[in-house]
Amino acid sequence: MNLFTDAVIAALILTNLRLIASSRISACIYAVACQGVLLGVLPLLVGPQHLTVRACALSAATVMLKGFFFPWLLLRALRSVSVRREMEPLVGYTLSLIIGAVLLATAMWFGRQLPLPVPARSPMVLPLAMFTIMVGLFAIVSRRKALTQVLGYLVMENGIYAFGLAFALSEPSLVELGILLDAFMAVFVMGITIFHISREFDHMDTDRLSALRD
Amino acid sequence: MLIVLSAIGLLVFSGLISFLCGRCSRAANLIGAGGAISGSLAGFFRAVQILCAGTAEHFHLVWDVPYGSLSFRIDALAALFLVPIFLVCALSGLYGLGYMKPWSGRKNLGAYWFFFNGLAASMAMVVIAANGVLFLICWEVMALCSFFLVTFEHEERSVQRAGWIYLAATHIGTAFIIVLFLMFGRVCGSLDFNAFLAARGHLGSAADILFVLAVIGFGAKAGFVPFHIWLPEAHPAAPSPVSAVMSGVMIKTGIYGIVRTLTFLGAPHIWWGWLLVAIGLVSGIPGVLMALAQHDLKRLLAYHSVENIGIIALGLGLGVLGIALKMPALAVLGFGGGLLHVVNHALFKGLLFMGAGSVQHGAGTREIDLLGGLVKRMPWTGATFLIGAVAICGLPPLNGFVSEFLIYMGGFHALGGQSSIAAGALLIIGLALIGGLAAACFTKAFGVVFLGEPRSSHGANSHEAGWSMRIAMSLLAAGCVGIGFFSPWVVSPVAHAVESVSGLSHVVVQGLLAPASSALLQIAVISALCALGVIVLSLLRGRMLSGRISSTEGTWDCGYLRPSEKMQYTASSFAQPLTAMFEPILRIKTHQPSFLIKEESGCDSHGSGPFFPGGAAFESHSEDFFLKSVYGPIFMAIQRLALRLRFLQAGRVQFYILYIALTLFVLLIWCLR
Amino acid sequence: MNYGRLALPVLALALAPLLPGIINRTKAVIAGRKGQPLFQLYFDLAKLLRKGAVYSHTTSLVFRAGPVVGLISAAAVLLVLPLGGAAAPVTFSADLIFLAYLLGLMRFFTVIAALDTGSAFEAMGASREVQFSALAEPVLLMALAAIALAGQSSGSPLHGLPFCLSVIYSRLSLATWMHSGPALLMVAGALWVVFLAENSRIPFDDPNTHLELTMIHEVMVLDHGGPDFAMILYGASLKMWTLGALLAGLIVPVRTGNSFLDAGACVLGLFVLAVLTGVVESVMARLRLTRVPQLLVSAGFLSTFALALIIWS
Amino acid sequence: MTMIALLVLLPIFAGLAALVVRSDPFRRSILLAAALAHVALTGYAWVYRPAAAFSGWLLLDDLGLLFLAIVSFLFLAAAFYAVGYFKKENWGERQDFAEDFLFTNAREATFTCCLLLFLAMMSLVCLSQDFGLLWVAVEATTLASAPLIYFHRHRRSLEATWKYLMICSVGIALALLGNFCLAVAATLGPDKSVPMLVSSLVANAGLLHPLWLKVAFLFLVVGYGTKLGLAPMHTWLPDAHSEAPSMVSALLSGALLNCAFLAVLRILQVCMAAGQGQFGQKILLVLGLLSMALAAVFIVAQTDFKRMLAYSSIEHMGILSLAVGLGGAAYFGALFHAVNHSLTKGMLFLVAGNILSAYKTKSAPDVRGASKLLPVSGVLWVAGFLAITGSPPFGPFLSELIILKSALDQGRFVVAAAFLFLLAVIFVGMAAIVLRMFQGTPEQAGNALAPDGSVVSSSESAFAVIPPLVLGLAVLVLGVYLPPALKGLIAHAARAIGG
Repeated sequence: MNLFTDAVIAALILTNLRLIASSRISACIYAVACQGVLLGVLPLLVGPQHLTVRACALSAATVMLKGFFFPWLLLRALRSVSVRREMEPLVGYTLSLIIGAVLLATAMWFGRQLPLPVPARSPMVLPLAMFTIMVGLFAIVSRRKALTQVLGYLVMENGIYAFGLAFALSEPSLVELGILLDAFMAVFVMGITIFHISREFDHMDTDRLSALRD
Repeated sequence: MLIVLSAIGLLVFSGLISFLCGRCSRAANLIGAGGAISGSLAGFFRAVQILCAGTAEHFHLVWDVPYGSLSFRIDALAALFLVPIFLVCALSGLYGLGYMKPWSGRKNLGAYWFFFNGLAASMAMVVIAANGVLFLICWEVMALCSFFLVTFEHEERSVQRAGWIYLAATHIGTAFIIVLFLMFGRVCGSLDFNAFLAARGHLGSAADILFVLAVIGFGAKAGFVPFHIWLPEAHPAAPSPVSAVMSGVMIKTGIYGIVRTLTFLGAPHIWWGWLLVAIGLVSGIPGVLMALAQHDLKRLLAYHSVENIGIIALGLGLGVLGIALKMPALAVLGFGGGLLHVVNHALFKGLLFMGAGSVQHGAGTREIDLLGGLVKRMPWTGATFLIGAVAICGLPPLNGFVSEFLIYMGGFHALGGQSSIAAGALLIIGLALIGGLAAACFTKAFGVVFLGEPRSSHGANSHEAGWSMRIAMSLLAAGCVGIGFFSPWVVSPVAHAVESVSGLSHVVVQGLLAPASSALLQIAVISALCALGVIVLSLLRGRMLSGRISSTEGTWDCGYLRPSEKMQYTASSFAQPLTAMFEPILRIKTHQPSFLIKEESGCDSHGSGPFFPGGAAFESHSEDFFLKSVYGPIFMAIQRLALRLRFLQAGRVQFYILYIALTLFVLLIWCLR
Repeated sequence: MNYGRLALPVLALALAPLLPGIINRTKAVIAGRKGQPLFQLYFDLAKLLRKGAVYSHTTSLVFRAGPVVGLISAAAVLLVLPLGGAAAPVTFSADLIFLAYLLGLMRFFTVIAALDTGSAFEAMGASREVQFSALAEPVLLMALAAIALAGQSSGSPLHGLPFCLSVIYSRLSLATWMHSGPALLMVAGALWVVFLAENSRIPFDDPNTHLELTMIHEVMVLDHGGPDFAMILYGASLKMWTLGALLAGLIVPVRTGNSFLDAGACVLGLFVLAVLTGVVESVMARLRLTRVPQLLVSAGFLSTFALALIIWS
Repeated sequence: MTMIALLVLLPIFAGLAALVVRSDPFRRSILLAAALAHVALTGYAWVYRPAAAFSGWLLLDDLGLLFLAIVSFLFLAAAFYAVGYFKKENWGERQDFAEDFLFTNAREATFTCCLLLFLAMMSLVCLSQDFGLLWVAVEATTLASAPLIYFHRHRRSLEATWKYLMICSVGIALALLGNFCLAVAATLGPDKSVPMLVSSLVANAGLLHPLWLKVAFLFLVVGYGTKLGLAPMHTWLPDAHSEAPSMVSALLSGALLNCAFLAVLRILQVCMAAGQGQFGQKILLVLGLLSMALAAVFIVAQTDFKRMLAYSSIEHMGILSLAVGLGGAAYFGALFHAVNHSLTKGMLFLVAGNILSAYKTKSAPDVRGASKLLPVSGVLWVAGFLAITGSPPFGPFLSELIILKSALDQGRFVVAAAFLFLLAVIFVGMAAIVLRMFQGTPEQAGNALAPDGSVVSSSESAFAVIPPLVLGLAVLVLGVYLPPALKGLIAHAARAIGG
């Protein structure tokens, strides 16, 4: 069990690194899709000892949404615009990796500073979640393309989701569904907006969207 | 109390009605002015009654506002301020009836009267309010009403600028007053003045802070240097009846605030008195100097308000010193002189601003150097302005002398005490200097505007003001003369107010004022004799000269040939010896383009040849030191800083999210450290 | 009011025009001339009163009011003016302010009457007049305050009518001089400056020149003629009497207790003062205009310093 | 049960109806009717407080009622204004006045639907007692309002919408993380935990894990603070407010920000009960002052008057946060100020809309003589400026007075001095902008001048004038009279936070 969990966690970390190290947007989308699938599986691994219908349903929904639907949506958006690569990110790829390492260390520190009120199933889940969130934020901050930023947002959501799973919180499923729905809506609306942006501006470099300023 | 409250109600109500009449200018003008006059007069007579009786009246209602209550209190001190407020407002209303007529149709006179009556009502409310929140609301309503009146002619850039400076100054001043009351509330537990009074004497070291707050906050309204910068901007910009009210009575609410605060603070410290004396000197002397350097009539008068506020502050400072040093005579004379000067200044400054308004109304300009000879075309305005000018210079037998005389007496008393000698000496030198300079300034103002020959077509085409304006000015002039000649009877009502400020008993105050009263009585008698003497001598001269007067010639002028009106001395040249002496304070800027030689035109307007000089121009103006060198740089620095920080909102969403992330990081690290 | 004391103003009204005569005679003697008669001003006044008047069409009532108000103010001052130890007819506390401000009233009307003519010359004189008097007024008040305190410090406490001129001068005695001589000397110097400046004497002004650019007082009254000019001349001599009496009362500390003797001594002192003025005018030149304020301010320092000396001695 | 559900469902159904209705007048009357009905329901709920619904997830407590009343009232004004706006709006293709491109508007039906959904979601925020549901509702307000900002389909509004979405989504994601942390803090044992309801968390506050609670508070404050417009998370606010149609700006500023503030208050309630109030208040105090300072920086010499109003909203959110940070009597002041700010800012944005439509520019230096061209709106504009900067006799003066008083009473002189200084800077800066717009003579060539050279004031429709006028009068009344019912409600709500 532990082996599996650790393997999944390591894979998740790798997908994060892949996200910030790759210039091809499609590769990034696939990395996020991969991450979504792994996250969907994670609750079944670290969750309660016995499988319940609810856990399975949630897991399936997550895999469907995060692993397939969102990537599909984004790929479609990617196809509609002529951009394939994140050419000149605000932070270069090598530097991004170094920062990623720093973020990982910070996430570890946070994990150590925050003692868990209940014995955790895996000590790595909390740092993983933190790291994923930070990577997501970093992607949003350091990339130019709107699509990459949406990816960053998705990764951030993933991190939060992972955090939620880490403790198998006794959240009523209604809320979980609500959260999923919201994430879905957010991505959906963002996708629509990206569509409008690419149509209106002939690009989707969000750093060039700076007409509104002081 | 109810009479005063209903008078205020009448003011507000008539203002509203006038506002609703709005575009129907005639009705708005009549209703507004009628309300202003009748409401103010009703209040005036009641206030005089209360002042003479020396009683106090209370009124209390619950009010659903946090910390607020509808508490009112009229004591002698409040009544002393109510008297000039209502009087000047009534007469300015009367004056405005004629003055505002030319605007009917072009501007919304309903709005004018709404704010004018609102200003009158709020000033009265400020003086009688006995609750901090109520006071603050009335105070700010007063400021806003006067702001809208100042910007009545807001089409002009200069008026806009003046309005902004005024609004900013008064608002920042109010901030200090808010803190003042809240600090009182912190100590006393309630914002009712009764609670403040109950806590008097138990304030401890807070009293010092409270006093400084009051001096800054109320001083900004009163026009203490260095908080005076709004006065010379706002008064010229406002319509003249408004300037009369603002300069005559509104700035006095600042004085009221300081005096009222003093009554809450209990036994004063010596340095408070010193501070007030110092403020009086730095307001009085630079005020009159700056006035001397002006050639805009209303700006000149505005700086004189600064000067007179300085004189009042000198009086109050002596009074505070007197209490602190246990010299009751000093206290009584200082407070008495200061408070009486409040009334006197209201009368003559109101009169002078109305005179300036008539000049502007009749001649179309306030620029002193363009005027001249108006006394022949505007005899009423000229005569009343002369009375105002003599009064403001503090010359006997008019009212300005009476209050200055009391303050001088206080100054001499201060010379008698060991620790107040310096104050006395400073005060006497200061007052004497102020008096001399004021005389210089008003001989200039009156002489250049009203005497001689017109210096431009403005002066030549002027006409006398309408009946309502003349009546208003005449009544104020009569007030100036009346207080001057009947001064002994004026002192005893003022004594009631002095009692409530100084905390001394009626008998003591009357006893201490007795020498002053008897002196004033003798002065009044001599003055009456002098007046008689002037009349007799004039008649006598008339007899002697009968049939031997030649008045067809021009001015002899030492035989100078063909003098023209352009060769007359101007206001600037008249004041030049004095302004040159005080150049470092006044910072006079001159613009003197070289003589223009019109070669290409061949022939200039006078028909002379091409080698003669054409037109020449010379212009000078005095910059306000504090506006240019203190406040201006501060405001510019804040603006520069703001512009430099604009990069924070540069439009890139990446940075925006970085801000969020960094905030989160910093907070997390701070929390988990 | 003590009617017997009315003799003082009457004396002043009668003798004041003599002072310019004495000054002129002194100057003549020093210059080796015979000079005018002592009573020349009386003759002038009489002649002027019989003349008609020319009023420029520029002028208004103000121009006519100027001399009248000036003369009446100068005469009213006499009511509070003591002569040495002899008390004035009217006494009240702080009447020295009244005195100074009545002189101010006189000046105010003289100045606006000058401005009423529309003449640049007269306005120039008026401008200088207000400048110098604004500086002289504090000097006068401080000097009088110093005298008052000197009298107080030599024994008699501040009671009765404080800062009443008659009281101040009656308390001033030889003893006071003994006690605070140097300070009083400085005060006398300051008052002397005021006396010369306010009466437009050399070194501040030259009453004899008709070079307009150098004149102060004379130029202001250029356009007055006939009875008006008489009133002005008479008023000016009353003013000289007044300021002179203030100075003479200080430098002639004869206090016998008999009012007549005291007054007589003071009048003598006044005449001596006039002679001294004549001497000064004979040996000094007029100051440059720009130096005048400096001298006045120095006098102010002198009187303030004297006051400080008296207080802390 | 039905009452509470109705408060949310009514606008939803009305919105769906508006989406399908074809006739414009009918749709507009639906909008108005829904707004009126919502106000009526709120009023009814005020008097007859409904019971909890859905096992306590929805409950109208004092705090919620106060904010619901604000939302409802402001929405009515905005709806009324919107009807006039729709009537006047040119629905075809038209030219942008700042840049010269062509654009169209979004469909009116979509817009109306989103408007009503926005109301529903804001009501839900006010009603929800569960932190999860609260989060869902706040996120839903973002989604419902994004199309509202993108009403004018041009690039500037698109940019604003993108920034709004991106920044608020990130913020809200962090708030979700905060919710999880809160859940961790509420976990008592392997299978035992405190429910995420406000009431139960407050009741069992002593059992919560302190460190995790702190972390939860941090995340929630940063997250909801993004929505609230606290500096430095405020960055979306000026863009969105300046590009949205004016009634949307009014709702964003007057209602949405308050909803976010309510969310912050909820978590603070828990923190206070758990004895972590000091910690939270310190953060709020600093963020509040920072917001005020930042607003001051951008208000001084601001050239766009709608952005100026947006920065003013940031300032007032700073004041609210500062007040909550001070605590004590300032809770009352904060809640009162929230009411005042909503009314005033709503009024100001509506008036700004009138000015915008008359002058066709958002650049403040280009607007002159509003007093002549728009007599009513001009006066309201200045009145609103005076109100928002805390001048008597308007409501914000009283609330700011209360806040300042409690700062002084607590002896926090530095805070009080900074507060006053920033208020003064903002006042002076705003005065320079607003007065210049009000005064003078209109210079625009597009505006007709009468033959004699005087300015013809353009007719102002009742729809455009009455809503801000009513809001302005309400602010004025609050400045001189605090109705006991409102006072009681605010006092109870303040006590609920911990005051």
